[in-house]
Amino acid sequence: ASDTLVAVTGQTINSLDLHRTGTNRASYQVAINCYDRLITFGTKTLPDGSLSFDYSKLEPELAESWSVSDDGLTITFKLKPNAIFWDGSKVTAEDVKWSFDRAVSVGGFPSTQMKAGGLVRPDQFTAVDDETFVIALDRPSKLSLPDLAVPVPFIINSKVAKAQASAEDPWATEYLHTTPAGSGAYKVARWDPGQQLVYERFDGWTSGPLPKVRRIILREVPSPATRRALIERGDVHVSFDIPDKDAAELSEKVKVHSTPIANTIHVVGLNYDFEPFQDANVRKAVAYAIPYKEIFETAAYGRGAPLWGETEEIAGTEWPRKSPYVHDMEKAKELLAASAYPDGFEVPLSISTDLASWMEPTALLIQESLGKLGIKTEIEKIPGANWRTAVLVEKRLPLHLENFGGWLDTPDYYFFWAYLEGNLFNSSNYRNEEIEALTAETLHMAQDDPEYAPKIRRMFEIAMEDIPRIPLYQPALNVAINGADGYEFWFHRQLDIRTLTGAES
Amino acid sequence: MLSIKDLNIAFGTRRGIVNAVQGISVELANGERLGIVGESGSGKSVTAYALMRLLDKGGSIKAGEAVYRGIDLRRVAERDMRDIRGREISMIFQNPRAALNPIRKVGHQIEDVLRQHGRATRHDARVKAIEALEAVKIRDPEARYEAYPFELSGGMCQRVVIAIALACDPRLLIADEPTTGLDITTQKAVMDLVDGLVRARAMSSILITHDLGLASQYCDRIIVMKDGVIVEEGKPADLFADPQHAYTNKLVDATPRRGATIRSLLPISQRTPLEKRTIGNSPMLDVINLAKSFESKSGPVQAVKGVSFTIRCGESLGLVGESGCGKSTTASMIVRLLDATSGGIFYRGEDLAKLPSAGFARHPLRGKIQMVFQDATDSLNPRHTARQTIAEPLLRLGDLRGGKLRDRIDMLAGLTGLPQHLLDRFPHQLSGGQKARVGIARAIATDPELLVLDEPTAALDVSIQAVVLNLLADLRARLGMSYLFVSHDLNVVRLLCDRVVVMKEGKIVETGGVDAVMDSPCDPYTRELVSAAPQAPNRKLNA
Amino acid sequence: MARRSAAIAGRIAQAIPVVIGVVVISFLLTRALPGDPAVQFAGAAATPESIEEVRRSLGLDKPLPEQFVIYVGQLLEGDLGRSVSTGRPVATELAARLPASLELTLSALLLSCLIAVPLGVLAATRPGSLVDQFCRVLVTAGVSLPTFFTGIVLIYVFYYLLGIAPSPLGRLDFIYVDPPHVTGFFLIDAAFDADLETWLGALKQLILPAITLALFTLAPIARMTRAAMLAALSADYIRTARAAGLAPATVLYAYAFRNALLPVVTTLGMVFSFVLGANVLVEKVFAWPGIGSFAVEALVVSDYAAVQGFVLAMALLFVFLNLLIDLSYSVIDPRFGTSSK
Amino acid sequence: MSETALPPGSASPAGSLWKSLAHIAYVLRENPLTAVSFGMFAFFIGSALFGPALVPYDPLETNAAAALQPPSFSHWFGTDNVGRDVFSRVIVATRLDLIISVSAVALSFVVGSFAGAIAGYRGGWTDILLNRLLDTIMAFPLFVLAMGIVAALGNSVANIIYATAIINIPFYARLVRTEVNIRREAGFTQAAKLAGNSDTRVLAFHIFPNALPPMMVQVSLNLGWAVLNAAGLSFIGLGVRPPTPEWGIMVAEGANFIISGEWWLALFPGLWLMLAVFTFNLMGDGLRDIVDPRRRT
Ligand SMILES: Nc1ncnc2c1ncn2[C@@H]1O[C@H](COP(=O)(O)OP(=O)(O)OP(=O)(O)O)[C@@H](O)[C@H]1O
Ligand SMILES: Nc1ncnc2c1ncn2[C@@H]1O[C@H](COP(=O)(O)OP(=O)(O)OP(=O)(O)O)[C@@H](O)[C@H]1O
Ligand SMILES: [Mg+2]
Ligand SMILES: [Mg+2]
Repeated sequence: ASDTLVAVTGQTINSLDLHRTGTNRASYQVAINCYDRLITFGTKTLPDGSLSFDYSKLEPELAESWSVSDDGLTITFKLKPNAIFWDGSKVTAEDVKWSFDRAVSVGGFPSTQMKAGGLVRPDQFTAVDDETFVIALDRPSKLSLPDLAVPVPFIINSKVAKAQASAEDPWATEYLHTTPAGSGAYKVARWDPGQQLVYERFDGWTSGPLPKVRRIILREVPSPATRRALIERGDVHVSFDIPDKDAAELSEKVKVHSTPIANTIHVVGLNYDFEPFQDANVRKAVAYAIPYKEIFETAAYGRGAPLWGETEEIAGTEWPRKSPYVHDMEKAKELLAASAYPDGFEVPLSISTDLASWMEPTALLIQESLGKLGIKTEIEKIPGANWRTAVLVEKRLPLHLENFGGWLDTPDYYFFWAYLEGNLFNSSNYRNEEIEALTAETLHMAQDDPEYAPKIRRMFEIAMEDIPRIPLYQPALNVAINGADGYEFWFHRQLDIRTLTGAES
Repeated sequence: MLSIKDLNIAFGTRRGIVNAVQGISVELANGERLGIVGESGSGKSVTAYALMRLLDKGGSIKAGEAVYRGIDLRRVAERDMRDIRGREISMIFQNPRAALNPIRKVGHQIEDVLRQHGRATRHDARVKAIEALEAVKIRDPEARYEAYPFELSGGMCQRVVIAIALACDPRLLIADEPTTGLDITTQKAVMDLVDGLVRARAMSSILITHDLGLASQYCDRIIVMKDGVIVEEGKPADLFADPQHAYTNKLVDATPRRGATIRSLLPISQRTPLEKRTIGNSPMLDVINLAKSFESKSGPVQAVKGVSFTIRCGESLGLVGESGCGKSTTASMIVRLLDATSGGIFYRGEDLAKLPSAGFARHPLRGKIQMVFQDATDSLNPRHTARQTIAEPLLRLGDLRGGKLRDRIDMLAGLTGLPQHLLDRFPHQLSGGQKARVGIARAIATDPELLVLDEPTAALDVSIQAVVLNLLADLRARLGMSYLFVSHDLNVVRLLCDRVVVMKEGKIVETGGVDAVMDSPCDPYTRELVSAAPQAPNRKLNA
Repeated sequence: MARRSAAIAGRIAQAIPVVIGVVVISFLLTRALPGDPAVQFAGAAATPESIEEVRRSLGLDKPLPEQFVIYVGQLLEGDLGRSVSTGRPVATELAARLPASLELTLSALLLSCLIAVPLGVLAATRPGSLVDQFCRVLVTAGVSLPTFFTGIVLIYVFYYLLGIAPSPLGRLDFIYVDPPHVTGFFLIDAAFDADLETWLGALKQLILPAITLALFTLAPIARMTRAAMLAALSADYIRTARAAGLAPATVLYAYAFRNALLPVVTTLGMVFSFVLGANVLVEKVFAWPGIGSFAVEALVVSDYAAVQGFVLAMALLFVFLNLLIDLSYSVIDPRFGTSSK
Repeated sequence: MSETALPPGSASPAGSLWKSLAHIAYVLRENPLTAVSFGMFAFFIGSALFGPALVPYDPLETNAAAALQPPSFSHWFGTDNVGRDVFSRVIVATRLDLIISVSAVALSFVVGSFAGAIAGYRGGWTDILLNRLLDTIMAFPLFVLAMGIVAALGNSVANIIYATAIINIPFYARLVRTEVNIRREAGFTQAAKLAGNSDTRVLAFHIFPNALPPMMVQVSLNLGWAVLNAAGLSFIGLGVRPPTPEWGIMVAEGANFIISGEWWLALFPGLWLMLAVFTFNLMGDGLRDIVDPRRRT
């Protein structure tokens, strides 16, 4: 029946509340499908005909309209007057304020993400009247509005939530963890943790065109082999986030969407704490020793976008972009010979067990190639739980694979997280005064500012010259569809079920 | 009734065909009580199993015939054979406790048989089973019906086995060593019961035993088997009076009985005069008020309740009593394998009871007090050859090495009559008598002064027992050892010992010279023991 | 009877130190796990401050002994704590998942017994024969393969290629509604509900994973049955029974088999603990929402409370199982609780 | 062990060696399956010793151009996802897998026997303590315990061996405990004490060797389990480190390729794994017969 779709995923949804401490990435889709934000990004059609979000366009969701003051410090939202929560009550600015207060107060990831848009304290938010909501910024930033379109600042039915809050739990995390209270397109009909999530359409949804599918069952199937069998046999309609290999092979049998993930790069990290990597020649030698094409073929099965071998001058500000490096062992040998370590050295090459599907073949190929240079590596598989601590928090892995994707699709945002000293994704302990300064200048600068592009290009140059992170390729998010349609790619890498439709037309 | 002609039974084994029974012929009349006697391995049991068609895998009747009341037992269909078993021919076995299903009520086990043969229905099975229990004179059969084998004593278990065998009124009862493993007093009671029932029901019976005395007491006719053939056949009195075959002769001689001497157990050709030995006056071992209690789940068990006796140099003391009276416990304490709860063990004036048994292995006296165990098989390490076994005390307690050690082992083997070529065999490759010799050789390896013998011949055939007893007597004389000889067989004690101590329930009830105690026992318990021992008919005067 | 109850009470008393041991070991083991749960649960893009905050809220900033005291205190109040990753009380989580695992495990064991025990008996009645050798090869082959491999091959053949098996999507296909919760065992609940369709649906889902696990357990059960039967068949009481003319079937079942059952029951206990371990892998392959996959997830993200709760639940289950075995022992064996046993 | 108790020059060494060989030959002839398993064992030992020298390809050498090729004449077992030759990897893995299983079993054998023997011999508190400890270990679902240990210590070969050994210890300890316990009061034990052996000697040289035959069956079963255990750990990502070839990890990784049709990735290592476990299991009975002197004649 086309009013029910079945989707499978390998991940487990561990909470229905994104703001809760410990909520995993896979659970963010509940915030997307069950809650609304004030605004959202637009949709564009990619060259291959599939749909993708459009970072350059902001569209209303709960907000009917918004305006930014001339100094850029005040944003005023007008809410849709007819927007209602699932319980029928009206969505008011008070709800928005409560939800935003919550996002900046609960700490952890939600607060960090809010901070990226300059949203830090509850006193920045004012509910002027039922339908007017005002945000006061400390300084103007091009990131503020887009940051309201990411999954985090979702609007909760504050009346319901407050009724469940208590002194120890002022933000009702206990309650919202299992019982969403939103205004989104889908309600949660049933949640069996570790098994399935059943979405049911909310027919009173006003924030967008009413979805076509009434019920969507999301099943959790850990084994990728089983997932593949299921989608191939047509017993499920959507298989979300399938391995690159399956994507490559299944595309003949079912519809497969492979979208390069915005602002995301798979890189080889060279840690400056490890002495040999302080030598620029060593870093470059490594960059030339990497068999990019083979990695792209074996680890990604050609899905995604290559990020090596740029020959032209840096012109635009598109990011991710190709590096100037190619697989050239002669050059690599020359560079290493010129370095302080002409005979090579030994270094562990660390990967995560959780991400083994791409990291392991990549690591194997790198290991072999570096071996020819005289750099002996031992592959160290770090358990998933330990991975973040080791690579990002302690930043203690000399040679490792890493991938960071920024939700806000601007290069400065990426650089902020990945190239600034001390910031989380700078797993290389890289520090460059100029990049520090440039990032600070560009982060909040409007993209059409004439100073913007040259500064960004300078950042690119330095990053490619210093090469603390060697770009490999831009990974793709693969989704197989069998007997459904309407899939749209989102930067947050979650399944947005609102656009799905039944059998292919 | 039963006629066996030229029966041949063979087993296919790893080492080829074993001809267990080679052409025996037996006739059994109605109501006759036949005894089959012979040493271990002579084919007695195999014959019985063949009649019941219960031979182990690999065993089969190769030739000859066995006809029971016109039925050819060799050819009758398995289904019909099942009707014959239990209803026509029944069998009882040694080790009664193991012969009963441990997790089934004894009453039900009897019912199984009754119902199998259509002697009872579901409704009256219980009544009939209780009747069967009554028939074997079990006290309180109603209650025993509900009992499990582990709740019954060995004697009672054997009565239940008999009840099962006789439940369906078979015409022929085969009893394969029914009293082995039972107490001497229980043995008599069981045999009397079987005999009474067989006579009362006018059944035929076959009693298989290696005890000629027992057979002669309960059988009309005796067959003597050796190596799978019948060597002699006759009435008990005749057989004893005038054995024809050399083997029978040997068997008759070897049966301990009143008036026999230790040498008279041996065939005439082997009788050499006993060496003289002297019994000193000084006490070698003084046991004073020795007591032992064990902790058990249901409180302390007083196994030995204060026994005192003395063994002089060169003297042999017998320790007799029924099973469980504390003989082995006493012996273990004396050889310092067990710590006494109280009391003293004075060995040449030194109180050994004060030395903990755990460290006694390194005490200089360790080699002086040695022991020969009840069960020769159990007392030999299955992974050690005879040579290793005998070498063990020499290596641990002495300092012989190399060629000297070899010589010493050879000497000990010679002393105990163990052929050289057997020294490199493992226990399972030795016969019972050979194992007993290894055990004795090990015990005397360190020139002990006191040898404790815990029923060293209990598991042996009479003829081998005769040899071992003589060996022990010779060794005693030659090496000047003192013995503490533990046994429940008064006839044996009498042959080897100078004095005897009778124990009952952990206490000594009577002490005295062997002859005095046995001929005129004072204590009623001693009297009972003496009368329970089977008495073989007197032998024709023989040189 | 009194003796039996005393013996069983004794066994329960013996279990107490085991449970204490398990509590201590599981606490230490979780703390030895390399991952830092604070980092894990602070989520992506966490700052050092937010990590510290998470650490405080999880109570992980306190010294180990204090954490242990708090943990034990909660345990004594019957509080297993809260799983950080699922956000639900561990007890709720276990209650939801344990029946799934147990249903699978027990079905597999039942299936395995139904095959292995007769095989073992058959082999024992004809030792050394072709049948015997065949059984040996068969059961050994079963135990020679990793369960996840067998599972995937079964899915490949019966679901993917042949399409006979239902989609390996957990306990019940989504076209059915879960039966009303009574025991948590779908087969039983559906039966209570007299809902044949759901019952069949649940059964269909169960078949492949149960076979996978059963294949793995054939060997120990069949081997033990064979050995025990051989021992029983050579016992003296069998000779007595045969000499009394009892029918071969009676001898085999009422006499030999019942006695052989004792060691088999003991083996079952061991096998059970084994299967619970193997469950972890099978549940992953068949998307079975059981306790094993929960434990793996918890272990991977260093979810202390969940791991501890899981281990404790398993230990209690084990203790309970042993009691059950003792009970069945006491039913089969009248000697239970006496010194002779 | 019992060798030390052997008096010098008992039987000529050549003679006893010949006898042992004859005995082994007999045991093998008696049971063809056992003979087959010994033959296969010899094959595995051969692969472990000479495999790395004989295989046609470097088991670590990748070749992206030749990835995921089905079995062919040049690649008998096909190639894997980075183009390594599966045949070479399977053969080379033999050594590591044998090392893992043999050392894990040896470790649990030694520790388990030691603890079990002492507890069985001393009885009393030692025994109670050990039993509770074993119960505690057994109360963990064993595989999960192994997972926990490897997760906590890190997934090196050594740690996989330790984890496997720890979960197997209870089996040995229990077995030895019972075997020792029933022989504690046996006649030959007492006789050994009378012959001047200290308790330690009695236990080590007289009682313990007699527990060997049933232990052999356990050993062979565990050798198989050890490999399976490593495979299971690999399946959840806790196996040995890449690129080391190991059957378990190859099956575990290959398992995900079955549905997509690259069956050879899992099948061949799986087959080898199965053959090895099979060999170990079947060998058990033969080993028991060989170490059991009662089977000698
Ligand atoms: N299953 C068997 N396989 C091979 N040989 C056997 C088997 N059973 C008995 N024998 C052989 O048959 C012969 C006779 O054995 P049987 O049991 O009849 O002796 P027995 O006279 O009853 O001795 P015992 O007094 O020790 O009971 C022995 O040599 C024995 O080795
Ligand atoms: N270790 C023990 N623990 C508890 N009770 C024991 C122990 N050893 C012996 N007993 C008990 O002590 C008593 C005497 O046993 P002992 O072995 O000395 O008898 P015995 O006279 O040698 O009998 P048998 O003729 O059967 O060998 C028996 O009731 C026995 O049950
Ligand atoms: Mg016999
Ligand atoms: Mg005794």
